[in-house]
Amino acid sequence: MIINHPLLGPRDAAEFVYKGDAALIHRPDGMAPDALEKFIDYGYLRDNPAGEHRELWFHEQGDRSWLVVTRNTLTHEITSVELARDVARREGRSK
Amino acid sequence: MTQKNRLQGGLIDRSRSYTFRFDGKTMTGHAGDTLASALLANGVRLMGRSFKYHRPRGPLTAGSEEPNAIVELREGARQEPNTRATTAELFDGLVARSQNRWPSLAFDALSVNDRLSSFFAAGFYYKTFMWPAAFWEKLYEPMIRRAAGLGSLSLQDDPDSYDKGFLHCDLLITGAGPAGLAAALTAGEAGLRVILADEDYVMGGRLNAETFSLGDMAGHDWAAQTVARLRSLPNVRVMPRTTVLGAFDHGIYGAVERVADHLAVPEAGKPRQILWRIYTKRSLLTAGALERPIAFENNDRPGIMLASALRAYANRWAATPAQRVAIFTNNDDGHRTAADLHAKGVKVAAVIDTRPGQPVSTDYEVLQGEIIDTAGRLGLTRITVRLAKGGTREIECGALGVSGGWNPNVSLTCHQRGRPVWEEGIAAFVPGGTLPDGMTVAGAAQGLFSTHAALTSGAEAAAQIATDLGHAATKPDLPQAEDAPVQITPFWHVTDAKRAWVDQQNDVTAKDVKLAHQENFVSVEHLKRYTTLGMATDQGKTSNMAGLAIMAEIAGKTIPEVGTTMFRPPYTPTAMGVLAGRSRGTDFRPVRKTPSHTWAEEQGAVFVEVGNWLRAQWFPRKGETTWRESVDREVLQTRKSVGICDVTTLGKIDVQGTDAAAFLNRIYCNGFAKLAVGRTRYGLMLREDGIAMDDGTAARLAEDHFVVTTTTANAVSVYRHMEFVRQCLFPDMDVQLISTTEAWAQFSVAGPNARKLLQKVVDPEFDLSNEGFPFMACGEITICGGLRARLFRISFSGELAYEIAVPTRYGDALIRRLMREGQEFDVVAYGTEALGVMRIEKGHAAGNELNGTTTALNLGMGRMVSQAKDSIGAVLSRREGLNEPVALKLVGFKPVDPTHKVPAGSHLMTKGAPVDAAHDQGYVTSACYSPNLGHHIAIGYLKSGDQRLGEIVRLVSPLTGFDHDVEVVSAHFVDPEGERLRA
Amino acid sequence: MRYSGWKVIKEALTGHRGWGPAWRDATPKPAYDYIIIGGGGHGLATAYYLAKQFKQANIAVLEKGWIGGGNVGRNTTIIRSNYLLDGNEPFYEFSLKLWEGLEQELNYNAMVSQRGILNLIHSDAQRDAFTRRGNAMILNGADAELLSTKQILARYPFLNVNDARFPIKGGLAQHRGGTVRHDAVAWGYARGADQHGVDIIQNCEVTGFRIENGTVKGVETSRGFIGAKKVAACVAGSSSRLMEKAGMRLPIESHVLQAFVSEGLKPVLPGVITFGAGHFYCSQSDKGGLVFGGDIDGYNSYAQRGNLPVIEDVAEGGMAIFPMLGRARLLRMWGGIMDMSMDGSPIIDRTHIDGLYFNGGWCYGGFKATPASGFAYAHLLATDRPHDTATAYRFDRFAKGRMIDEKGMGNQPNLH
Amino acid sequence: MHDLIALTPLGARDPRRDHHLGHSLIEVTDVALASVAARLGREADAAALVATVTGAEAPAPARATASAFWMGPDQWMVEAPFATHEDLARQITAQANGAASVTEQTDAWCRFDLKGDRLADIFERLCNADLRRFTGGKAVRTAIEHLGCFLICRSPTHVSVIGPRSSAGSLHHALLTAMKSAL
Repeated sequence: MIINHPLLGPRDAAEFVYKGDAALIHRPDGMAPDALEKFIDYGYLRDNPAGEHRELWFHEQGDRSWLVVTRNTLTHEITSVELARDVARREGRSK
Repeated sequence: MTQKNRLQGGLIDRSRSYTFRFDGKTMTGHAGDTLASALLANGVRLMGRSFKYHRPRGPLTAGSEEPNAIVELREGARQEPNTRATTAELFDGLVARSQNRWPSLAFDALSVNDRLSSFFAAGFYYKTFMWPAAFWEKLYEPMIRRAAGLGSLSLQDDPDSYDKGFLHCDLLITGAGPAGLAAALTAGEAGLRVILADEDYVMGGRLNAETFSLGDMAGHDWAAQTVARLRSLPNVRVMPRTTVLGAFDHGIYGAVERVADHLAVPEAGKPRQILWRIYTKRSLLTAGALERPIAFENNDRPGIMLASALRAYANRWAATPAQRVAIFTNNDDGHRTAADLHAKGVKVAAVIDTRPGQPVSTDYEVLQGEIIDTAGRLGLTRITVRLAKGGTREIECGALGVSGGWNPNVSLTCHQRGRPVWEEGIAAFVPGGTLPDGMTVAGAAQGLFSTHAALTSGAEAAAQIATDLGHAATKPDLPQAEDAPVQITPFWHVTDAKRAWVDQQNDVTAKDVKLAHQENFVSVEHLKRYTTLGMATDQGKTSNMAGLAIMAEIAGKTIPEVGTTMFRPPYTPTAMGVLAGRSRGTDFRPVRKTPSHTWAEEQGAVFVEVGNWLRAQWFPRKGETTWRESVDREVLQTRKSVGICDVTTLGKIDVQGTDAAAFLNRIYCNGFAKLAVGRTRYGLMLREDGIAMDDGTAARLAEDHFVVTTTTANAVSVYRHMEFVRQCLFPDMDVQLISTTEAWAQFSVAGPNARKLLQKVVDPEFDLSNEGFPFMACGEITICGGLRARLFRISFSGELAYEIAVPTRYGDALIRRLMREGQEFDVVAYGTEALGVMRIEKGHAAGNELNGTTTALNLGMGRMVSQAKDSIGAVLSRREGLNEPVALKLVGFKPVDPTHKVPAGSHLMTKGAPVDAAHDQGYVTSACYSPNLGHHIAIGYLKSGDQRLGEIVRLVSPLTGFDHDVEVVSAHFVDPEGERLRA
Repeated sequence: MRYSGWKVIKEALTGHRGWGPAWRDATPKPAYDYIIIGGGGHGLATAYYLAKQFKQANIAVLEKGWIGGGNVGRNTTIIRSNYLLDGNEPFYEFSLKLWEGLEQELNYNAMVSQRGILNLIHSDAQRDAFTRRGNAMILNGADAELLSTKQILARYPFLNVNDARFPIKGGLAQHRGGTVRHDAVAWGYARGADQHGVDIIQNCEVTGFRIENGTVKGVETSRGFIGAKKVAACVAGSSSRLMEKAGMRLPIESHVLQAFVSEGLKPVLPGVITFGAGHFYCSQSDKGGLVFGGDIDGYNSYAQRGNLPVIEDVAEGGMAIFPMLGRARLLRMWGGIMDMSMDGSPIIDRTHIDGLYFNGGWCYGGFKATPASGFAYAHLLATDRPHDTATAYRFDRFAKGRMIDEKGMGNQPNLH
Repeated sequence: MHDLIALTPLGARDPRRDHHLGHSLIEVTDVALASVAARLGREADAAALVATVTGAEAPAPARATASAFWMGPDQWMVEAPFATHEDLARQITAQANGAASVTEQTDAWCRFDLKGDRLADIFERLCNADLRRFTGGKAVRTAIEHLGCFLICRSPTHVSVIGPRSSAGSLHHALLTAMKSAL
C-alpha cells in the first residue's frame, strides 16, 4: 500500500507501523468517577467497520509522525491522510 | 540424434548450435530455442508424466501456461524442479531430466495407476483409506506421499544470489505483443516514464509466431524494429524476461526479472533473478490471450497440442512434433494453423471442424466432425473422427493441433478480487469487476483478437493514459494489419467420452466434473477443490474454462451462472529465493554491534544474539574449560572488587521540553514531577491495559531535560509508545523526544572498587564521594582530560555501581582505559551471563519477568502505581482479575538439596497436592548458579508468594524430567538491605 | 450413504453412478429451533455435534455463499495443542483428541496426519519460555518434548546451521500435532450434519436479526425471514459485520492473514516446522505442495488478499532456515480474514440478547479448534452452560481483567 | 584535551574507502550532528536558529541544505565539521535561548558517501527512493535492508547514506554488494 504523507507525499506503507482505530486518540479521563467503565470500552471495543476506517499509522522508518489515515477496509482505498497531532488538537486533546 | 523435425525459416539463430542433454541423451539445438522446441526438433514428443495417473505427456502449449512438459532443469545444487520446457531458454550445456516417473520416462511403474484409474475418481481418497483406523498414517499416507509430488529439490543450499529492487514509473505495460508495443510507443513518445515488461526473451508476443505481415514488413520484424525504437527512448525501460507476477494495492506491482536463467551460471557477483517492486501511476495489461483445448477421448497423448502452439513451434522455432499432422477446431484460427504448417512443408492430413459449411481447401482435406479417440501409447499415431455426415474415419498423424477458441489472459485483473465477465461474441471471459487501481486492459487481453484491434486499442489506451497524466499524446502511425472477425461456435468437449482430459496436469476428466456435480460439489470453488481442477502449477490457465462449461452443461445453467474463472498471484510460479532476496544466511537481519565489540573479540569473548545485537556473553580466560567457570569468576570478582560491562544496548531516549516531567508522569505509573535535577529514579511503565510494559530509569539532567532508559528488547516499541502519547494523546505538551541509544557508549562499572577505578579516569573537578555523588545521582562530567561524558549512579548488580557514558566513537578507548587503570584492582569485564546472575541474586525483574502478562502487583510493586495521577495503564490495572487475593507474586527459590538446580520454565506445586494444571501454583522465570551463595537460585511467580516465604514447595518440569523441593525465599538473595549500593 | 471399502470398489466397477450428494441442498423452513449462521468449519461442526451429540433437532445452517468457503478453506491446515495458558490448553487438547477420532466419527477421510509440529528455539530466554509451555502442556495431559539441535537435524538435515543469523538452539515438539485436509473437514461435518437431519442452506445471507424486547425471534435473510428459538453466530472473520446488525460492538478487529503453497514437490518436510526468530512456518501437503505462512499483514482488512511486504518477510524466514528452498517455486497465495481478538483468544458465549449466541475471535487459531469449537458451542447452545474446556472464553473477561493472552501483547489485536 | 582514540563506526582507526567501476563508497566520520527540535510555540524561532547556525534557511520537509536536513515536523539535523564542532549540541543550545531542544546525534549514526554517475542503478536495488528524480538538496528517510536510513542527495552524483551506527557493518555490506551487483 501507499500512504500519501501530508508532508512527504506518497510513501510505501512498509515504512509505517500500524496501531489501530483512530478512536484511540480519545483516551478517557483517568481521574473521572466512571473512568474504569470508560477505559474498558476504550481499551477493548472496536467498530471494526467493513468500509471506511480511520486508523493510526506511525512513520517509523520515516519522519516519526503518527498519522490518521482514512482507508476502506474492503478495497484498501485511502481517501485522507492527516498528521495525528493536528487531528488530536482539532478533536479537543491538549495536555 | 539429428534434428529430424527441424523446419525451414524461423527466428532461431542457426549459426549458433547448442548441445544439451535430456534424460541422458545428448542433442543439439540453436540459440533462440526453448528446451521444448529443441526437443520437438529432435523428434522428442514425450517430455513428462501426469500427476495422478502418470500418463505419458508432451507439450500442450508453447508458453508459460504449460501443464505437461515440466522437467527438472540443471544439476546439483542448481537443480530446479517443475520447470516448463516450453519457456526454458536453451543454452549450451543445458541438462534436464523428466520427473515424476520411475524407472524411466518411457516405462513408468506408476502408470499402473492409469489402469486402476476407475478407483481413483475425483475425491476417492475422502471415501477410503479409513480401515483399519491406524493404517492411514502407517501405510496409506506414506504411500500416497511417496507417489505424489512432481519434481524434487536438491536439498542443497541454493548457490545463487537474488536481488530486490524498486522501480518507479508513470505507466507499466505488461505484455509486449502488438498491443503492448503500440502502447509503449505511444506513451514513450508522449514523454511518459514507461516500463514495458514481457515474460518472453523475445518481445513481440504472437507477432513472432505468425506469418502475416504488418504493413510491408513481417510481424516479427516490425516488433524488433519497434523494440529498438523504444530502447532508444530514455524514458522507456524495456524489460524482457520479466514476469509481472502480481498486482497489489495502490499501483504497486511485483515483477521478477530472470537475469541469468538463460546462462549456465550467473556472472560473479550478479544475481540469478531480481524481484522488482514497481510503483506506477497507471498500468496497462496487454498480456494477450491463451488458446484453450477441447476435451475428447484420450486428448492428452504426446503430439496433441494447442493449434496455436503447433503454429508457434513451426513459425518461430522452425520445429514440428511430426511431419504429418491434423487439426481439430471450432473456429477459424485452426485453419490458419493448417495453412501455416502446410506452407512450412508439413503434411496436413486433415482439418476437423466442428462447424458446418467450412470452405474446402485445395491443400488439405477439411472434415466436419468430432474426434472420438486417439491412439499411440507414448506418442500420437492415429485419431478417430466421427463424421458429421455419418460414419467414422481413422487418420494417421503424429501430431494434432486443437483449437477451442481463445481466452483473454485476465489473470492480473483478478488479483484484487476483480471478477471477469462473460462475453458471448467470443465465448470467453473478459476483464470485469474491480480492476486493480489504475489498470487499463487492451488488445487480446480485453477480447480484441485481431492484430489491427490490438495495435489500435493499445495505442488508444496509452494515449488516453498520457492525457490523463497531463501529457500531450499523438497516436503513432500504425501499420496495416489483419482484422479478421472472430468466428467461433462454442464447443467444449466431445460427449460420451470415457476419459476426456480437462486438467491435464492434475488428471481431471470430464467424468470427474460430472461426479462432482452428482455429489453436490456444484459451486465452482467446490468443483475445483473436490476434483483439484485448476489447482496444478498452471493455475488452470488451459483447463478452468472447460471445467466451468461442462459443469454449466450438466447443471443446465449458462456459464456465467455457474461462476467465473479467478486467478491469484503469482502469475507464474515464483522462486522462493527471489522473494527473499539478499536477506538470508548471516544477512537475514542486520547485526548491531556494541562500542566494545572489537575489544571484546580481542578478549576472545563468546557472543550471543540479543535481538539484532551481538553482546559479549562471557569472557573465557586461559584454563577455563566451562562457561560456568568464566561466569562465576566474573561475578565473584565484580562483587569482590570491580567489573565492567557494556550496557550500550539499553534504549536511551532524550526527553526535553518544559513539560518533560509532566510527560513522564503520564508515561510512568510512579511519580516523576518532584524528581530533583541531578537525580535518577527507577520507573515502571504500564501498557494502557494495566500490564507492565517496560522498566528503566529516568535521569533528570536539567529542569527540562531527562534521559530515559529502556530495556534492550523494548527500546523501539517504548519510543513508539512515547511518540503516540506525545502526538496523539497530549499534543499540546511541550516535550520533544529523540533516541540517543547509539550516540553514547555506556558501561556499567560495578563493585566495591568502582568508585576508586572511576576516580582514575574522571576529571578531578568532579566529586565522586558518596556525599558528592550519592546513590541515584546523575550528572554531566568530563573524563580523561576533557572528554564530555555522563555519569549515573545506578546499580543493576546491587553493588556500588555507576554507568558511565561517552560519545560512542570513544567507547572502545574507554573500556581499554578502564581495564588498564583497573589492573590494580584485578578488574574483570563481565558479559550478559554474569549480568544475569547478579540481577537474579538481587531479584531484579527483566525480560523473563516482564513477559507481557505481569502487573506491578505481580512484581511486588503494586504500591508504585500512583492513584493520585492519571498515568497510562493505571485505570485498567485496577480490574478485579488483576487484583485477585491470591495473585502471583515475584519471589525467590532455593533448592532444599543444594546440589540441585532450580530450572527456569519449571512449574510450582504445593507439597502433597496432585501434580497437574489444576493445582499449578506458579512457575520459575529466571534461574542461575549463584557463586556467592554456592548453590543454584531462581526467581519466579508463586501464588501469594509473598506470604509463603519459608514454605517448601515442589518444583516440577515433566518436560525435562525434573522434580525436586525448593524453599520459597525473598527474591533479594544478596545484600537485601541494599547497603552495598549505597556505600 | 455410508462409505466403505466395498462401496468404493463397487462404484469403481460400475462407473460411480451410485454416489449420492455429500449433503442435501435444503430450502429454508419458516422456523427452526436452532439457526447457526455460518457454514464454515465451526458452524458445520456445531450443527453436527448439536444434532448427534446433544440430540437436538430442527437445526439449520445458513451460509451466505458456499459451505467451507471461509477460513476452513483457506488456511495452512495445522492442528496442535501446544498452548501455555490454562484458559486455552485444555480446550485445544480436547480439540486434538476429537481430531484423532474424526475419520471414524464422520466416516469421512479428512486425512488427519499427526506428523508432529516443531517450534525452533533460538535463544536461552526462548528455551525458558518453551520449557514453561511444554510443562504446561504435559500438566494438561498433552504431549510435548524438548529436542536438541542434533535431534532436530536428524529429522531436518537441511536446516541452516552453517551461516544462520539466529542459530538453532533446540526446539519444542508436539508429536501429536500435524495437518488435516482442510476442505474435507467442512465437507465431512456437512455430510455428517446432513445425515442427522440438519438443513444446510447455501446462498442464504443473514441481513438482520429480529429482536423483540431483548429476545431474538429469528433472522432476516436474502431468502426471507426465518424464525428461530436460538440463533448462533459463527462467522469468524465477519463477526463485527454480523453482530453490528444486533447492535453489538466486539473486542475484535478483522485482519488479513496470507498463506502460500509451492508447486508440488517430492517429499522433503516430514512434519510441521516453525521458525522462532522470524515469521515462517511450513509443512508439506500429501499432494507435495509446501504449505507455509507467517505474520498477518497487520492492518484492519476485509479484503481477502494481502500485500508484498508480508510475502517477502515470509520468504526471508523460509530462506533463513531452509536455504535449499531457493529454487522451490511459490505457486499460489491467498488471504483469509481473521477475527483478531483483544487478547488473542476466542469467545464462545451468550450475548446480552436472549437466544443470541456468539462464537468468534479465533485469530489464526481457528482451524485447529474446529472440532472443539463446534462441540463446546453445541454444548452451550443445548445446555446454556459453557463446556468445561471453554469456561474462560467469555465476553466479560476484558471488563474483569481476566485476559487469556498467550503472547503477552496486550489489547492490540495485530500483535497477537 | 583528552587522549582517547576514536574508532570509526566500522571499528577501525581510519575511515573505510571502497571503489568499484568508477564509483566510490566512503565512510565519513568528520561530521558532527545535532538534532534541533522546536519547543512548542517556538517553531519559527527554532527555524531561525537553524538558519543562524547553518547560514541557510531551515530546510523544508524532505529537503536538505549544505549543513542541515529535515528530520520530522519542526525538527532538523544540523551538520558541522567535527574538528571544530565536536560539541555541536552544546554550541547550538547556547544560541537557542529556549526555542529548541537540542540533542547530540554525532555518534548515533554512521555515514557512507557514494559518488559516481550511476547511483540510481545502485539505489534502485536498495530502497524505494526514486533517485532518478532526485536533484541536489533532497533528503528522505527510508529503509535499506531493514535499516532505517537517511538518504541525502547532495547532487545527482553524490549521495550520503546516514544509518544507525551499530549496524554500520551490515549497511556497508549492503551498499557494497549492491554496487557490485548493479554496476
